[in-house]
Amino acid sequence: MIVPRREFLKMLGVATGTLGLGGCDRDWLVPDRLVELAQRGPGLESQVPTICGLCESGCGLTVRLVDGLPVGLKGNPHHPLNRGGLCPVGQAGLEVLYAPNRLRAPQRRGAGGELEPVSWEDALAEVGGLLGKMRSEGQGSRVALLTDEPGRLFHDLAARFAQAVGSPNISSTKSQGLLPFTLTQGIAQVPGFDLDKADLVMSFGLELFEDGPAPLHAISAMVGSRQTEERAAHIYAGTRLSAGSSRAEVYVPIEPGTHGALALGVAHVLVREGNYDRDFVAEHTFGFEDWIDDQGRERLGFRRLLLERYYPDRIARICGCDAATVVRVARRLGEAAAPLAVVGGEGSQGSNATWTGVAVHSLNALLGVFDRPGGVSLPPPIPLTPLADPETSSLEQAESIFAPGGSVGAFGVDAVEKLAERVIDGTYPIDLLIVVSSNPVYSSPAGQRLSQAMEQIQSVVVLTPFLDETSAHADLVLPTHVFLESWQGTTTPAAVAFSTLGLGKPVIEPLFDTRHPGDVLLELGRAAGGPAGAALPWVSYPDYLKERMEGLVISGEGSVVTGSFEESWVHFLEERGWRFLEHRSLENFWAALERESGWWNPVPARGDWARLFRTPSGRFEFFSQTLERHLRDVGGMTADVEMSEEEALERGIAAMGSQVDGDEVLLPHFEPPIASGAGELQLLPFRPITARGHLAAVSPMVAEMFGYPFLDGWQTWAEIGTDTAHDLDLADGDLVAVESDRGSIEAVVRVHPAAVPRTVHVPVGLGHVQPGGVADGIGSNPIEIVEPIRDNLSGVLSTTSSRVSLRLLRRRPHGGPAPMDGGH
Amino acid sequence: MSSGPVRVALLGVLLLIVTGVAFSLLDRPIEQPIAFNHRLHVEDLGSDCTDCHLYAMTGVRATIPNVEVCADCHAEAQTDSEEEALLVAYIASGEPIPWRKLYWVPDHVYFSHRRHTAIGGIECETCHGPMGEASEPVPRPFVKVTMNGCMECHEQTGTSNDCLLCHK
Amino acid sequence: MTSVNDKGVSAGGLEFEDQDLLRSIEDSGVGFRVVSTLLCLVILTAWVIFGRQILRGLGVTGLNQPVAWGFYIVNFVFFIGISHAGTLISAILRLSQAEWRRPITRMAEVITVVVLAIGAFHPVLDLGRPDRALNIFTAGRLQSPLLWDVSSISAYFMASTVYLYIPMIPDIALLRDRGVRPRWLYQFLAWGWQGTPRQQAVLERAVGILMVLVIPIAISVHTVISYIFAMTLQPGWHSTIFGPYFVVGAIFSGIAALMMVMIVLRRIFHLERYLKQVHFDYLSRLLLIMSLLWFYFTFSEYLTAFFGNEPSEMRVFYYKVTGPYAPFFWSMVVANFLIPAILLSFRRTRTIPGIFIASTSVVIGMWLERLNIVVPSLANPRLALPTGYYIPSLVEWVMFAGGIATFMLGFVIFARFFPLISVWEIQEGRKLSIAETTERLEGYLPDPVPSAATPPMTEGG
Amino acid sequence: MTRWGMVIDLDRCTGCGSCMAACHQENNLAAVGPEESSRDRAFHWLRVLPEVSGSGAEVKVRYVPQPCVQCDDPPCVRVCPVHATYLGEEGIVAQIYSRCIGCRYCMAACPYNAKVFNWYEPEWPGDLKQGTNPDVSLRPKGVVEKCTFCHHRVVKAREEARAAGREIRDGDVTPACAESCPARAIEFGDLEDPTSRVSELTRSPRAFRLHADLGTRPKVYYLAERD
Repeated sequence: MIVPRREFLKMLGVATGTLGLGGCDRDWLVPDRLVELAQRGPGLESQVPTICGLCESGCGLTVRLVDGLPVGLKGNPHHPLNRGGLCPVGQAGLEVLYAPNRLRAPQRRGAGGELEPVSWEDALAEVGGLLGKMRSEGQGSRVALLTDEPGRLFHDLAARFAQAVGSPNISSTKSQGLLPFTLTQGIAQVPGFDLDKADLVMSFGLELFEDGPAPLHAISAMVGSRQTEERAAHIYAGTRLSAGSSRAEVYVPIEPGTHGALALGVAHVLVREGNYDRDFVAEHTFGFEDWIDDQGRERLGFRRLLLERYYPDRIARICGCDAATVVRVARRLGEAAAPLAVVGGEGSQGSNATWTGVAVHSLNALLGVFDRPGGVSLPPPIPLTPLADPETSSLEQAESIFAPGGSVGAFGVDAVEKLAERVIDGTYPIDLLIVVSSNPVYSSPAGQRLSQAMEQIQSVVVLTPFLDETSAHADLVLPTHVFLESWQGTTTPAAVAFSTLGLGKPVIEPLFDTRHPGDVLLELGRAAGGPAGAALPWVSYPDYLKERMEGLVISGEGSVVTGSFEESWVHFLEERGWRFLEHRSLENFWAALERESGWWNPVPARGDWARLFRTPSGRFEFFSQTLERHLRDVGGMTADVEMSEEEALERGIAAMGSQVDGDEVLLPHFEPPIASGAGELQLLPFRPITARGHLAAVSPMVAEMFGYPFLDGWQTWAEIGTDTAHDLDLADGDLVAVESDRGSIEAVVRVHPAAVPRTVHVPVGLGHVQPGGVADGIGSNPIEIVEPIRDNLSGVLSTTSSRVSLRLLRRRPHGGPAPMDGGH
Repeated sequence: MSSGPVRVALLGVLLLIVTGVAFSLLDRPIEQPIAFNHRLHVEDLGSDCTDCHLYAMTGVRATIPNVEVCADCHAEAQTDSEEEALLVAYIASGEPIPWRKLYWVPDHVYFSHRRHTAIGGIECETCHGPMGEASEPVPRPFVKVTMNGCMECHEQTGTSNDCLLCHK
Repeated sequence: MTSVNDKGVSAGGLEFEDQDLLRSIEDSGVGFRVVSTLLCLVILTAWVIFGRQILRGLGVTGLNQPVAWGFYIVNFVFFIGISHAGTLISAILRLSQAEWRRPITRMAEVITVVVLAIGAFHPVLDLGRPDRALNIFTAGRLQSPLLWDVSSISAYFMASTVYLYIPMIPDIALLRDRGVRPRWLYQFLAWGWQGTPRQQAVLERAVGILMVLVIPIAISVHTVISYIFAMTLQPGWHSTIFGPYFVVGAIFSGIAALMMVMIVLRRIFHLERYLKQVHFDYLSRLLLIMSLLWFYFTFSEYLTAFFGNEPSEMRVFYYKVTGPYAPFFWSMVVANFLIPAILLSFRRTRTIPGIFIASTSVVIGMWLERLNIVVPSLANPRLALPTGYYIPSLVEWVMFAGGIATFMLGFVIFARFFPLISVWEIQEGRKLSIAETTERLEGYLPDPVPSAATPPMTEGG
Repeated sequence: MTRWGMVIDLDRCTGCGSCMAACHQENNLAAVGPEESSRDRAFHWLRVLPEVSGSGAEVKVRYVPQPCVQCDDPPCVRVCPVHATYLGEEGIVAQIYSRCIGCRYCMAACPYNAKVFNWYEPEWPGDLKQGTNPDVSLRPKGVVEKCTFCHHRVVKAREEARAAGREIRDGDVTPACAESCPARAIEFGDLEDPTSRVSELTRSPRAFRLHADLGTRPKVYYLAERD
């Protein structure tokens, strides 16, 4: 008697409340139609591919729909990036879509300072009007745009928008960490690293399988899409052994910020043992041997520098590892068939990040892995339709607020810091700041400064699906779709060897009164009127995307992904010959793209050295002439007196504040990291895979498994080594205050046997203080307390340069030690 | 003071009454918003179950037809029955008809029509009884959906009775 | 022999010498009302809390993963253990015709019945879905030790209730004849007892059968309870001696509880005339023996675990001996072994207060033992999981209090309506024992030499 | 007769936690929130278990994704008083939520701590409930639950197969954890069928099972790392 019994029990439940059948009746806030469907629909299933918009990777998704309602997500096996895998945050996509506290309508900050709802029309009219006015008064430069929306396509649109309203001020998050490649290869992009065919990847600080631009790609390329008993070996050098890196063949624990030194030590061994690619070095590199410059001066060569200065014993002293390890690793690299050296994570967050990058990348040069399978090459360009230049006559170009020089960033800038500083010191007034899909107040070390700056800016508009730290300072908050509701165009994430283009289409109509950031920009442009409107001719974001895609059809390069990744590859090769026949028109290309959600082009143009090395010498420059010239110019600018090149260079170098001298400055060298603060431990914030993207904190599930490697959740932990714990008399589970000169946060001690002594690692991702996610007020944000030390070369703020101390707040309340602590 | 046994007796009687009321409340008849006539549609007009219960062969749920299905024939009135008038009104307004379910399984049971009809080849009547002959809405299901019922049938047809087959 | 009956009928209370035994019934002072209301309040709170637990879920307790069992199971085992006081002991004493048993058996049996009821209810407290408790019968699975419990406990409950009731009939008849209110109750329960020889004989035989029957059931109950743990693979539980270990522990705590109760009631109802030093003396010797026995079992249990040195076993072992549970473990040893052993070994300390202290410490100690058995094994998983912890919530404490209050209330109410000491057995004792024991003693002695007729000696008894 | 089994290759596993998340989403595991988590009541049918070996410079940490190991001789089934947990025809150790009385004896008896208990009514803030998987029921409070090898997928796969007029074959069924694994470290299939991928892998010299010494005969195999 199932039915009656349940009713009877229900009645009982009503009567005595003794019943837990709540699981069975679903009470929803979403439109009744959807509820009706879910409860009475025929239960027909369908799978729709789209793109994950939660972090910068843009993995391929397959959404499981039952009667048209999304009820499950999985990785799209066709997509060349993730090939069927999906990270924890991606899995939480539905929790982001159905999240309890999504923004449901635009909000304007009232006189009282609290947000009150406002109609889209009014909101857009207001901002549009303001834009139009500034535009007509030639005040366009008083508009600034910050965006982290992944993918080049959106960024192009945003740039066009800025241009249209006459503002040069649009931040490019892409600039992060590409300086090393500019200096050595003369290129303005991060080259592709072919993890698919590499057989040994040495990572300097980059948690390949957790952090970086596309960890899921790293996993599937190095392990997932290889046969059983096969996978790319992996050496990790860093200060912390993450879950991913624990699979490394060798783990080289080193002192914080000494990754560069280790790289040079390895280089030393390779060179001394002649274990490097002589032909490549001879043909395609510059400054390896000593050389005579055009003034006839003897210049130091990389080889001599290495042999004289970077012998293993010294490296061992610097890195706190043993020389034998350096040699062992070097030999392993030398023997490998397709080795690769990559840098990232903590390796590219130090105050010496650029030089670390250069040192590591010069390893790739020594190993001669450029332009070959399993090596470093430039991904083939994505032949998007170029945007026709609007008639720029009326659009005067002022100097950008993000331009290097001035109070902050001599050689490059941290966009957020620069913006904040110049607004606060009044050297560059901003009246309208538009923040799109980004939460800099939370994520940037200059966040607090930015929030101060925002108070001075007349109006701040934030486009976001959730209230967050940044929108807390906004005058107008415009609710945007979450990715499952919107059109997305993503392009290859950095450091991937092939090029992909993801077209994500909405799988469900927007649940609330939200809009796509692209559409909002287009409407604002129209509202601004005049040439601004003309410069943004597209009716909607998908139109814009469609137009850009046309280029792909015309070029005929690449192909829409089909079948499983392998099939897709085969298919790709097959249709090389007759590819032109494939998509006769934009229409059916678009249709195919919608169906499969991805396009890719895996064949790099080989042998195109000129494209690979755009340096003055047309080679890989150990000795960076690019930098030399740049330093000269900078030096020259420091004073308006005439001066010799040498003098200018001297001044430039001084401005850069290097700790070495002579030619070494211009060669890959080890720049000792700066650490500021009184504490005895070095603070190294890191991004666990559960903190990818800025919406992770929205999902209860992600929060609950936030610290899963420690079987832990809902709290920020401070990871320290066993010895460190012992020295500080701390035990796993103790609650401590992590105190820097800048502030203090609370964290729970987690003892990890493999963490480097005198370091403390704290994950970012929790510690939100705005009612955006479910994890608000939970945990803490280490970025709040990092000292804003700058990498003088790139101007990027280092997050790993602060010294902190741990103060015990409360002993572990109960329970035994965690398994990591050898508690079993 | 009344003596003990009497009190006990009184208590017993009270208990009986309570349970009686409870059970009487259990199967309250089910009223439908419109007095739909199955016989008329099936026997007289000779239409098939799946003509209206579209997914009886293909879906997990057979689905109860609603305005969009009914509209195929009843966009405007066919007869002068006021029940149909009601229907037409619903269709006109686009309001979904609040049909009440007669046969249903709890949330922890996975029942797929397709698995039983298309694959198992079971007639609708086996579980739903002579619905087609009902000329007005049935207040109670012809066949009570019970676990024992399911299991008996599985016994007879030699289908597995592994709990996992239906419990989810 | 109709003497009891005559006495009963003729007893206008004039030369009725066991007045003390009926005082609590015939003039229950205001004390009864006060105490029972207080106890009822406690019990009521417990029920309210239980209701709340049902509504909100077991989350209100301190339980968690991996420590899925706590106070409720501990108390379940503990109470059931106590219940071995009575029926078993009284049966053994009856069987061995220990004459000093007469004033003791009744109380012992009452303890059993009351505590058994309480203990048996504890698993229900522990259920996540008490509303489905009946599944045990509708869908029971006999292979599960839990089912073995259900059956043997209910059997034990039946047996001991009957075993309590049957020997009470003459006393109830006595009360009926003395016209004690509520009349209908005694009328109903006296079962038309007139004390005819036939009735006497039937009574004797019934008691005779029951006391033999009860012993194996009682043993089985606690053996089976130990099986709940011993039948799993868990370190610290999976042990062969758990059966006897639990039985010994049960009898141990049972005797202790019995003596506590006796001492308290002796004080309250002025039963000094009946419960004499000698009774306590004998019982405390029994307690001492059990204490030693318990130590022996504990020792061999832990030594085997330690010597085997199996990792998961050791994790649990150290958790108890040196780890977080060390305080509980060692106080258990002290309370169960040192204190009773010392207090009861010397005549100087084997006084009523001394015995009271000893028994109290044993009762507490045995509770700690249950705790030491249930929690540590769960808190230390085999896999590399973090060591669990368990801090009982207020809810669990309240339920514990409720249990104890129910126990007391049970006694108060029983004492209000029935004699705590079997009147007729006492009287029977007076009448017959002397002669009977003399006979028996002669039976023990070597038969007299047929030629020389020597008078039988009549000392002792 | 089919006997479902799983092989987890620790050499491929990168400890990314995808399996854990996928399991949560597929099987409607509601988050219990910060307080409850801090009280050790977080729910995971599958967890990534850290194992430390060695010490100092030689320390090795490996992460073992651990679902219910689906014993062929399950200690939990032996003790269940009401047939709420039992060994299914195809070797899946099932929990019938509508039968379970919540005595948690199975939890106490499981040497792998694979079972979890609904201490409170699961909570679905906002519309999260709509994201739940209709193939898996939302458990009420007070019952024990566990990994089911995604048996609902087996049921569906078989239904599909039958509809296509064939029997279910290797590769038709993939549990959520295996499906989401970017390293393809998890294989699932029929252990009876000697040609299936899993039975192939179980013959690998690297294959081992958790606490095989307990005689529980788990159907989840692991492949040890190669280095």
